[in-house]
Amino acid sequence: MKANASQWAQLLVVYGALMGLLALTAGASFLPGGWWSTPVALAIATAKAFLIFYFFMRLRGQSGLVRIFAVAGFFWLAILLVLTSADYLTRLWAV
Amino acid sequence: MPPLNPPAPPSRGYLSDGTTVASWLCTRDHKRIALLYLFTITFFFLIGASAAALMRWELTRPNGDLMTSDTYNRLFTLHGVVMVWFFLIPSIPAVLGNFVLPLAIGARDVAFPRLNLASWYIFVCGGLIALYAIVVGGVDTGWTFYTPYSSTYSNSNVMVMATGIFVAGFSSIATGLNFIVTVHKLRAPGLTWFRLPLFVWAIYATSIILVLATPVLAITLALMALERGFGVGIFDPKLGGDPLLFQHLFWFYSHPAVYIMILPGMGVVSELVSCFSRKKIFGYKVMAFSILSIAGLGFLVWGHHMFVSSQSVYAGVVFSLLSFLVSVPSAIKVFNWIATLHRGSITFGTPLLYALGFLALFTIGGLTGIFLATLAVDVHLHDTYFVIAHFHYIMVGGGVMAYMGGIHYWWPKISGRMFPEGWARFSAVTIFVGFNLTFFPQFLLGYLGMPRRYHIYPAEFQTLNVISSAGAAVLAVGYLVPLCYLTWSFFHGKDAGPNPWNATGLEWQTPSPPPSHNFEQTPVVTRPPYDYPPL
Amino acid sequence: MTSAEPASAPSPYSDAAQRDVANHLGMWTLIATEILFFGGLFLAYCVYRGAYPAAFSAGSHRLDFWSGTVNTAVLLTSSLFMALGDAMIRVGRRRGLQVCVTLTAGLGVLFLAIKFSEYREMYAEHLVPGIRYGAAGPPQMQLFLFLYFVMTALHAVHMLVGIGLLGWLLTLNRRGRLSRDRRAPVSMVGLYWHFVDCVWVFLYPLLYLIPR
Amino acid sequence: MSAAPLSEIGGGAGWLPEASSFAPRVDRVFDGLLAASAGMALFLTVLTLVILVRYRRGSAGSRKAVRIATWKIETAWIVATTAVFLFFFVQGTSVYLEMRRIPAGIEAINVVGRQWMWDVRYPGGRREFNRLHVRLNTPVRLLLSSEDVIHSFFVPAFRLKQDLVPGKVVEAWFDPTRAGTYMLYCAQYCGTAHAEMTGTVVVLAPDQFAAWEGGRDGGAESGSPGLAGAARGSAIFQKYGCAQCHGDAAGSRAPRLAGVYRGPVRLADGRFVLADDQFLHDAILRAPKCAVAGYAMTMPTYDGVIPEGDVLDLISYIKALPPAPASQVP
Ligand code: HEA
Ligand code: HEA
Ligand code: HEC
Ligand code: CUA
Ligand SMILES: [Cu+2]
Repeated sequence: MKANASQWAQLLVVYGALMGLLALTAGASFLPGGWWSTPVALAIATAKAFLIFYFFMRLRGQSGLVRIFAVAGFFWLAILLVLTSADYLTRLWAV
Repeated sequence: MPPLNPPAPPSRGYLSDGTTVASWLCTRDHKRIALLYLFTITFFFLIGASAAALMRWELTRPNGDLMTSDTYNRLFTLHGVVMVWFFLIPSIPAVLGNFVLPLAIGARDVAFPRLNLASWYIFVCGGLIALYAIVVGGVDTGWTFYTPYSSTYSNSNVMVMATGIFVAGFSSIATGLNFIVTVHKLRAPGLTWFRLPLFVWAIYATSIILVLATPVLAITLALMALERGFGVGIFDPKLGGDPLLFQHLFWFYSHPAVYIMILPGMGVVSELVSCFSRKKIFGYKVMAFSILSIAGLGFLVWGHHMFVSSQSVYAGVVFSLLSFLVSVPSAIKVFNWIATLHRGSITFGTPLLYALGFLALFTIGGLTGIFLATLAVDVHLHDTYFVIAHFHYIMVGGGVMAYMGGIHYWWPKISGRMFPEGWARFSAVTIFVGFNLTFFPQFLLGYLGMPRRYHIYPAEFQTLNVISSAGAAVLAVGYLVPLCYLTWSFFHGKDAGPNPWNATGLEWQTPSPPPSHNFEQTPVVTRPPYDYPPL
Repeated sequence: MTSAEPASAPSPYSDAAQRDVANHLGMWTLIATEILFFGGLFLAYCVYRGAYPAAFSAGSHRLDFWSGTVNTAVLLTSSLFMALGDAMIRVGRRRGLQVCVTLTAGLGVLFLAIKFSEYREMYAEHLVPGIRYGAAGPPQMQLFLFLYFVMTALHAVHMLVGIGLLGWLLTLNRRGRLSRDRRAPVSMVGLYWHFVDCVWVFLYPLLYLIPR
Repeated sequence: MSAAPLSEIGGGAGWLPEASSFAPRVDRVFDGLLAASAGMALFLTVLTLVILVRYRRGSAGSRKAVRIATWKIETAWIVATTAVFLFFFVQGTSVYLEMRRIPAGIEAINVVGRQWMWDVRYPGGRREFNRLHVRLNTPVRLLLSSEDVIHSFFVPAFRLKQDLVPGKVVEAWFDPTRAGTYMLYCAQYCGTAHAEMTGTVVVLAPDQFAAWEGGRDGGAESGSPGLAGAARGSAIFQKYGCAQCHGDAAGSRAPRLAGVYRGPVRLADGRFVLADDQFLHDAILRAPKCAVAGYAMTMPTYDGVIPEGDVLDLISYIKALPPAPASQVP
């Protein structure tokens, strides 16, 4: 029973962190924007996603194999984004 | 491994476990689902082949006077769509993969038997939608669906066809997911990763591509269809959209998809070459890793379809380099197959004839892929018949040859009967001859500048086109003969016995046809793969 | 796929632990597929936002910031209850599971209601490309709004599927089919629900928080 | 349009001529690839046949295992293959970069692709359809754009291909090194008449080019309407690409012209007008004024493109067409 209480407490702490991050990113959007706004917003989103994957989706208790499967989708998405950017970012370069 | 000589089968195994229609349509047995797929894709092959026959008939005349342009355009679209998505992509994975994979790893079934059956129903749904699109007037965009033609200008049933492919895509995803989990979790005790037959490795790598690439095709077709439906969308140049983005998304799926079409064939050929030279495959680990690296690197080269599309010059250079690199593992595989034959004890059964045909034709197709990956040369050859010849050499000469070889190799296991060897050798040779007659002239046509998707062409291209069409007639004979004798042998062939080829591999330790649950006791593996006795 | 098979049907598995890992691998594979399914849209977003930053900023400021923010909070809370429900059934508390899953589904419905009111508002303001559009602004703003609708609608479809799955869990639980030892459906639906939540976590800053 | 005579393709040469400055360079890369591939394929074929014969079952060949370690063999051919591939990558890329390095300071010719014709606009304001005249040994810069879907400008004799993408202007260039008439194809599938979206590139020696620049296609003299005019009109109808849209094979993109003359025509704004000579004249030169109901406004304005004499011949031709069986009102 005690183990469970600590588990629920842990979930609540993670939830608090998630809501805190949400408040942070929503609040930051009222500041005057700059080049850093979007990277910061995406960093916060990544942190939130990590918390959800690691605690809510219980990756922390899973085998390495399952963790690899969890990362694979993001890795392949990165391939799609990076190689397509290789086209769009260099279109105007001189030959 | 010496065969265990199981007791004579009381009946025809899984085939006699219920003979009602419902027992087939509600089955969860991977072997029966494999047969359901076999019938379905054979039907689609005949449709795609009929379109090819009509196209080759039209191309005997330079004036394009046997059919209208719209008819011809609908024919090559139908041919490409059906052959790729409704025949070749499901061919080896969904038929031979479904049948052999659980047997080869000593499992009772795939990991999710219901999902397996559902995948066939999804496939049939997608197929029926595609057939509906064909029946109500066809589609004239080419299998590549390039925007803005497909999204704005075409007057054909693009939405319906896109829906059919979209639906069939989820069947691919379900199959891939099932095989990945099956290989990870259901291997027999002792069957470590490096004891797996290369066919299993190939199906596993293919499944990874299926799961990670197909969703991108689905969303791309959905975006194209939305643009068509609402008249506004992200590929529309009027709003600042870029048609090249569609091409990036399409080829991010469709280049990996060409490896979906060849990797299973490479797996089959590895089994055939090893079995008929009675020798362990040469460089087994290198073969396994080359399969994985083709699957991985295959995701990095899609831009080689866009060299003249006005994508960035630098992106072109990067994609060209990566295309050369992805070819290295393919070359290694060719060398290893030949090295496996070296100092073997070779018998020329029909499956080996198909495997040798694969070796020759895949090599030619692959080498011409190298021509196309070379930037300066592709500028000239892009969208000519050279490309058509390149991919038919690989997909028909490689993929379909391997599929036919695999069907013949496992036919005794599937049906419990032998096919007539004489007829089978005749048709294997006929296919090889007819194939080269059909597609070799197309390399010349392409170099001379005959563009793809042209049914009206300058008169001096006629001779080569007529030769090509004559070859297609020979090819038709080569494909129709096996259809006849395999059907005949299913009912009347000689009893095969559990292991007619004396092959290693767990699937040959079951009776032919195997019982519904495959194995009485779960086998325990203690030996490396292809463990043939020393010569 | 995940429900308990009748005892007579042949199972490919040798024991429950093996089946459990297989279920997890299958679900994570599905999630990888889903990431790339949404991935095509994220790619389009990146390309066009890079090309037309001003139009995207203008489009973003036509969205209702508070709806997006409240919806994020709603989904994060629903995920909390889903995780709590999973923790409940792990100690066999079926009533607790029922309460948590009901709350999760309720918050999901609330999310969709807020989303729908946003759509209706935008329809009234002629901000729906292809259906009702008449906004002043650069033509590329339509690219942003089109992507907004496709991304959020695809997400909403996933929410609908998720709510359906939650309803299925409630039914299973009411029939006594879930327990400490038979909780695979809860884990599987939970993974799916959290994943859909994660997608929104990225959609929120990309769509609502583009700086001027 | 179909079945062009031999001279249209190769400028008289049977095989594909090398008619631009980079054609020989591309061909040398191709030849290298061909030599390596054919050599490799031949070697592997012979090797395999020898193995098949020597090691068939029951033959006398030794079956002892090879003495060299497998990993050494594998490493050797991985390295060798990679090296050969990288060699060809470098060759192909260096030639390609040269092909894409567009010389500065040349006046550009605009080439507009449209379903299914090539609309060529020279710097001086002159305009041609499906035909491009260039001067020998003078680099030519093209600005390619499309009005509808993706097309591709493909001249095999120049080893030149470049897609035309709607919404952007793409540059290409070539330096013609051999006089003659060469086929121009549309290489990117663009719909119904994609296979007929062909044309020619005419490379003229400097003196001939000057004569071409001076004249207007030899300037067809304006003749009297009548049968001779109708015969000339038929050729003009082909030359300006009218048949691409109004021909019998063109589908329903544009109205059939047979039987139009002296019939009622319903305009897009709902009015009916009588198709007299004046109407046909305006329809050809200023299509937007005569928008016919039921068709997209895709017909180009030929004002300043077709000389008046040719217009009269076209009208004679349209009048002389045999009436179509079905009603012309869409
Ligand atoms: C199963 C299908 C399949 C496979 C496996 C491949 C394999 C390859 N393909 Fe192909 N390809 C297609 C199907 C396939 N392709 C299709 C369908 C299209 C056209 C799509 C369309 O537009 O409709 C296409 C188009 C295509 C293009 C675009 C052409 C264009 O439109 O302009 C290119 C360009 O790089 C290319 C390259 C390659 C390469 C480098 C490989 C490599 O993987 C090949 C590797 C193999 C070898 C290299 C052979 C073995 C090697 C040896 C024996 C060693 C020899 C040694 C030396 C020479 C040293 N392919
Ligand atoms: C994936 C597999 C695949 C397969 C197996 C084939 C098989 C064949 N293909 Fe195809 N092909 C493609 C994939 C495939 N093709 C693709 C993707 C395209 C590009 C489409 C596009 O541009 O969008 C293409 C395009 C294509 C073209 C170019 C069209 C053009 O650009 O204008 C040609 C032309 O010759 C052709 C010919 C053939 C032939 C002769 C066969 C032969 O191998 C077929 C053998 C069979 C026969 C010759 C007829 C036998 C007949 C029967 C078995 C049944 C008869 C039954 C009845 C009449 C009831 N194909
Ligand atoms: C790109 C396609 C295209 C080309 C090329 C083209 N037309 Fe047309 N033409 C049309 C369309 C579409 C219409 C109907 C709508 C309109 O009036 O513009 C039309 C209408 C006409 C009409 C009026 C027909 C009627 O029914 O009243 C005439 C006459 C005509 N064209 C003659 C010509 C001639 C002569 C040429 C060549 C010099 C030519 N067209 C080239 C597309 C084309
Ligand atoms: Cu224009 Cu094809
Ligand atoms: Cu490719």
